[in-house]
Amino acid sequence: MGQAFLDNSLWRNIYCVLAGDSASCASRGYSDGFLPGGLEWLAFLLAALAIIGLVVNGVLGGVIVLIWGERRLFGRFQSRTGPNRWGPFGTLTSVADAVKTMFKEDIVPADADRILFNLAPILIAAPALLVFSVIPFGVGTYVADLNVGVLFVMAITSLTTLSVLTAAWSSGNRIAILSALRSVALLISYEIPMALAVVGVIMLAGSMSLGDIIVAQGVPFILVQPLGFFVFFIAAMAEMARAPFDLTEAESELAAGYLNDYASMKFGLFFLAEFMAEISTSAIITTLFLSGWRGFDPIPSHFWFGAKLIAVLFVIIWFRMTLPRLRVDQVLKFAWKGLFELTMINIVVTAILIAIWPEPTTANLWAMAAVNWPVAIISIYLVSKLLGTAPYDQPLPDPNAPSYPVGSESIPASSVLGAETTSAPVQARIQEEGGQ
Amino acid sequence: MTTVWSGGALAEAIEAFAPGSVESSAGSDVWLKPESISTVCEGLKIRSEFKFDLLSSLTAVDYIDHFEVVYHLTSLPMNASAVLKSRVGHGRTEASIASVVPIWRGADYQEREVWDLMGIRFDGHPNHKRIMLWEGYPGHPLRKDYVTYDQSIASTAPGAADSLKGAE
Amino acid sequence: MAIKTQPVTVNLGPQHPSTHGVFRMRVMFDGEEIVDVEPVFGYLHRGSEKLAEERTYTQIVTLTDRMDYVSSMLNNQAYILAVEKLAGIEPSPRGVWLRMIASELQRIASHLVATGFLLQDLGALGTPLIYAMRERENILDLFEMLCGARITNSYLRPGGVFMDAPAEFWPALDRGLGDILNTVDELETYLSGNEIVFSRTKGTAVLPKELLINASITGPMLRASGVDWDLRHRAPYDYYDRVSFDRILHTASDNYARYWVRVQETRESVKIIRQCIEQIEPGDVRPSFDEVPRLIRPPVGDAYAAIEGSKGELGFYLVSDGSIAPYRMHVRASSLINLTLLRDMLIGGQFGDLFVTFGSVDLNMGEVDR
Amino acid sequence: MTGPKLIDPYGTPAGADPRGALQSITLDLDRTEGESVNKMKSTHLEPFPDPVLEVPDDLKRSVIVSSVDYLLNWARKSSVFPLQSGLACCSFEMISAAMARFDLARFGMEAMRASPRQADLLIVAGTLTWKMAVPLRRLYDQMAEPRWVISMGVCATSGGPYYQSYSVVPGVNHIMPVDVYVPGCPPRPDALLYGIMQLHDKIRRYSLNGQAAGRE
Repeated sequence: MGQAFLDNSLWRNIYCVLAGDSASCASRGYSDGFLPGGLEWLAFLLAALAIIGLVVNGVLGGVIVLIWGERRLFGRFQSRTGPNRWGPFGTLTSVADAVKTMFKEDIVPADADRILFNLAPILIAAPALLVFSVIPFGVGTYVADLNVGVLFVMAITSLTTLSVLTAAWSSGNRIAILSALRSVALLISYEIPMALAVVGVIMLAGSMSLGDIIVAQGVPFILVQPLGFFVFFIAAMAEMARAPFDLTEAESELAAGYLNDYASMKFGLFFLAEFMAEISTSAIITTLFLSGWRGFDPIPSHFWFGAKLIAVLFVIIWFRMTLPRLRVDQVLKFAWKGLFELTMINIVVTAILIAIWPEPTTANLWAMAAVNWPVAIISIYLVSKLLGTAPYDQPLPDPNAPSYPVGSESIPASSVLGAETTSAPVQARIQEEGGQ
Repeated sequence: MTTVWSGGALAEAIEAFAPGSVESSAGSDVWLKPESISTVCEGLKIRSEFKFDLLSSLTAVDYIDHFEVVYHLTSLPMNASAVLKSRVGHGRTEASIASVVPIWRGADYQEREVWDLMGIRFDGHPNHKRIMLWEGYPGHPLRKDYVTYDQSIASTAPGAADSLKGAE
Repeated sequence: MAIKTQPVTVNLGPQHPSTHGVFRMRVMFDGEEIVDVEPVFGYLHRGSEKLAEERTYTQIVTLTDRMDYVSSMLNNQAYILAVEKLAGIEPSPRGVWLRMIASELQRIASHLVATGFLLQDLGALGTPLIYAMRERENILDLFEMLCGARITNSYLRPGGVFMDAPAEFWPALDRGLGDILNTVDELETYLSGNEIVFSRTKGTAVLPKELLINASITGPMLRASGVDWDLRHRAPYDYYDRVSFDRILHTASDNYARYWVRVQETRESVKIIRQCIEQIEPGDVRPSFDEVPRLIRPPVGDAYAAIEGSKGELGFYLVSDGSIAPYRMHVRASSLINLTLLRDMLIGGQFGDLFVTFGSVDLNMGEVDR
Repeated sequence: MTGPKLIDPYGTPAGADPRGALQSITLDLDRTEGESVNKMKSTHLEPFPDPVLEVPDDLKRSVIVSSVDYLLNWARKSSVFPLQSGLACCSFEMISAAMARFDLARFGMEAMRASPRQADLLIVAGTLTWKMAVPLRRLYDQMAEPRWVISMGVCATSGGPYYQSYSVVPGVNHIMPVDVYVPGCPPRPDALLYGIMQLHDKIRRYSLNGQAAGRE
């Protein structure tokens, strides 16, 4: 039992320490396990639970650190300090948030659909966690290596919108529903360019498994597939509903959007899910385009993965801090008229290149990069020209020759009031004021 | 520099196109008869010798025995300004004057404000309701006979509100 | 098959992140399109005009501070000009120069706030707002040197200002003007050419200039449509006829034009302040109490004085009955009147543009409701 | 499954051209609002008593309760999310306090929530009018417990310069109990920060044995 998972070092370490299955573990240098023989099934179960616990808690801890880091970074971007009072460098601020949120009063509005209202936070947190099950965090460190990993990620991330819609509908709040409708519109539009952007990667790697994709990246695919990366990054930002696509939570328009009626830990779960989505999206971008855990040797692979993940997170936060929000119609126009065309160009060019080099070696990948970059730059330039806003065609008016005739005429001199009598006597005197 | 129309000259010019509409004039002010305010304002806006295209300010003053509605007009093409006044409401409850919103849309909120705080009705206003205070507020606070704070609390107490409704 | 939809009405405000205070709107949507808007005012109506009837002319200065609380100095100036016109007070020159400096600084602060909040409404998560407010803090420091208060200044008095600027004010002002220009350059570099800012604001909420004039809208909104109407130039009050500055005009009359006019006007204000510093001379900052007593009793009459406020024509109408308190005070609030065309601007537009348009009007609830 | 009821109180007839229809059908709503304002004005004549903390006797404190107290109170004071709501002049000093120079974020308070459900602290920043008192009370009721209220500026505390005005509430404590009063017109951002420190101090002294934290 368990041989199938032995490539997974995360699983192997726990399972073999527990069971010491002689058949599969001893050959890899493990001594006898804690459990007596015959209880391999228990070891299998315990190992599985341990892995789940490890990943879930690791992700939750990562969210706490990310929230703190994001707030500190916000501070730096906005020329202030950010949280620095509770704990060293303010590290405990997010912990305090979590504890406080758990002990707040839980409010269910009278108008709400109670079942759905309580279900929605679970519906959003579960898929956000599920995504992490296929992500390889290092050499052989993953929960499961699905052979359709990319499809799985696409499918799971789309579930978020369903729960947003559930949350909004069940709150009985009109503003929330507006926000949820925007969320659906965003999902439908950006799912397509997002999926098409990955097609190039899949063609190059010849597999949908995230592990195989990393192995195939002799050259990071960001260099081979610049157009794919560009589209995927933007589409992923839109899927996460992060600025400049934060239409669902547009604070200056919809207050808190679909979260309007959520309090306490239910709100906390949405908050967690949002940041988990940020981490998982960065992880996927790292895996698909930045060659995942690959790096130079003395430094372990997990470190490479973490460093690339943090770099992507930084860029996402940077975007969020810098850019204003797009309007709904512009967002949709951008998806259908801009990104969709770009992915098509990308797929065609990549297909031609694959036809030339069916089994790309590293040298071939460099050659593909040399072709793809000019294509990417030219096509992005053309699309930006096509979709960009035209500057004003009229010149600015000359103050000395304005279009509206201000002060062009004057009243007859005899009608002008002398300066000394600007204050006219009030006709009626007031009776009561005599005493003052 | 903005030139100010002298009241006398303006009164003469108004009389020329709308006879019998001016009550009196002094300094920079012209007092119009309330019933002729629409005709005169329309003329002042359209006629080429005035071109008062901007209504700077519209307000009202309570002189105990009557209200006075004050219009400050500005003409952008001529860079000139003028002051129109009109005495209305010799009976305090039924003070009303024609609205100038059809002529200058800028009067919209200002007329609502005057109605709300001073209690002068503007006939023909498209959305004639209170703007600053809430519906059901007893009285119009900028009137000189308005009761002060503490009494107003007492007057909105249950029971007292009914007796005030008639006065409103 | 045509899809039949029913419009949904949503209440926005009075507590909403971007209503700039306690403004409320009932908005009717059809999808994302705005079908109808009804503004509801009065959530900050404090009755200043009634309270002014019980205060002396000098005490009212404090009430004017709190009307448009991002441009207190300009409110003071408009009120003081009305009092001076009513009572026939001749201000002392140094006081006039000082209040010109103060009010132009206030105009910069107000425009910075307007720009920052407009970008906040556009969805930039606070960064441009914080950069703009950081510069505003420096201006508030200058105000603290002048009068000891940050936003409710009460600096001006009939006849001038209440105290002279301290010696360290002038070098600080000089430094501050340079900083302001840097900040404005920074804002322009990052924002004016930004594709998202441009594409969201260009061509939205366009108003023809005839309509603007008919609706009594003045200030940057009017100048963004190309009408050259600036009271500092057309009806110079104080010593504005002794300084020269460019009038900033734009033809588009959309949200971008309004934003652009405000940003450019800050530069002109800096230019005006520089000229004021050159021309100011030593002397009294206000007439002695023999000439202008603490309790002013203006002759019976009325006066209307208007200045070019940061949001438009800001006028005070005072009626005196000869006593120490005005018989009636009325404020021509540009914020309120600039909202007249709110429906015209919003109806037919997108929901996402609602608050951008609202922010481009640049209103202040303290002045709208008074 | 039936969804929540989304009744349109404005009663727009389906299919009718709604353009420009809004202001003609809202007078009844205005009247309803006016009634509620009048009711509030006539019923909220006396201020709420200020919530005074009774620090429990040391003998009553068990070791477990006091360490849970410590953790809970520390978490509550370290993550006070203010509601993003400003009324008048003071709101600008509140915004200034959140900006670069004074930086409320140092105390983990930059997460200004737009929705009252997620906020812990209501900073009543500015003059409260009777018309606004109804929505403000509703905001307070919508906030999840424990919740705190800071009355910022003299207008919110007592009416301030507008004390005698016909439309101003003479102190926000007529509408809701207030935890900390910050004087000033408007208070400087440093004064607001000091008020927030006082609130932190207050939150630290609650105990599970004693009065529940942040209740009315």
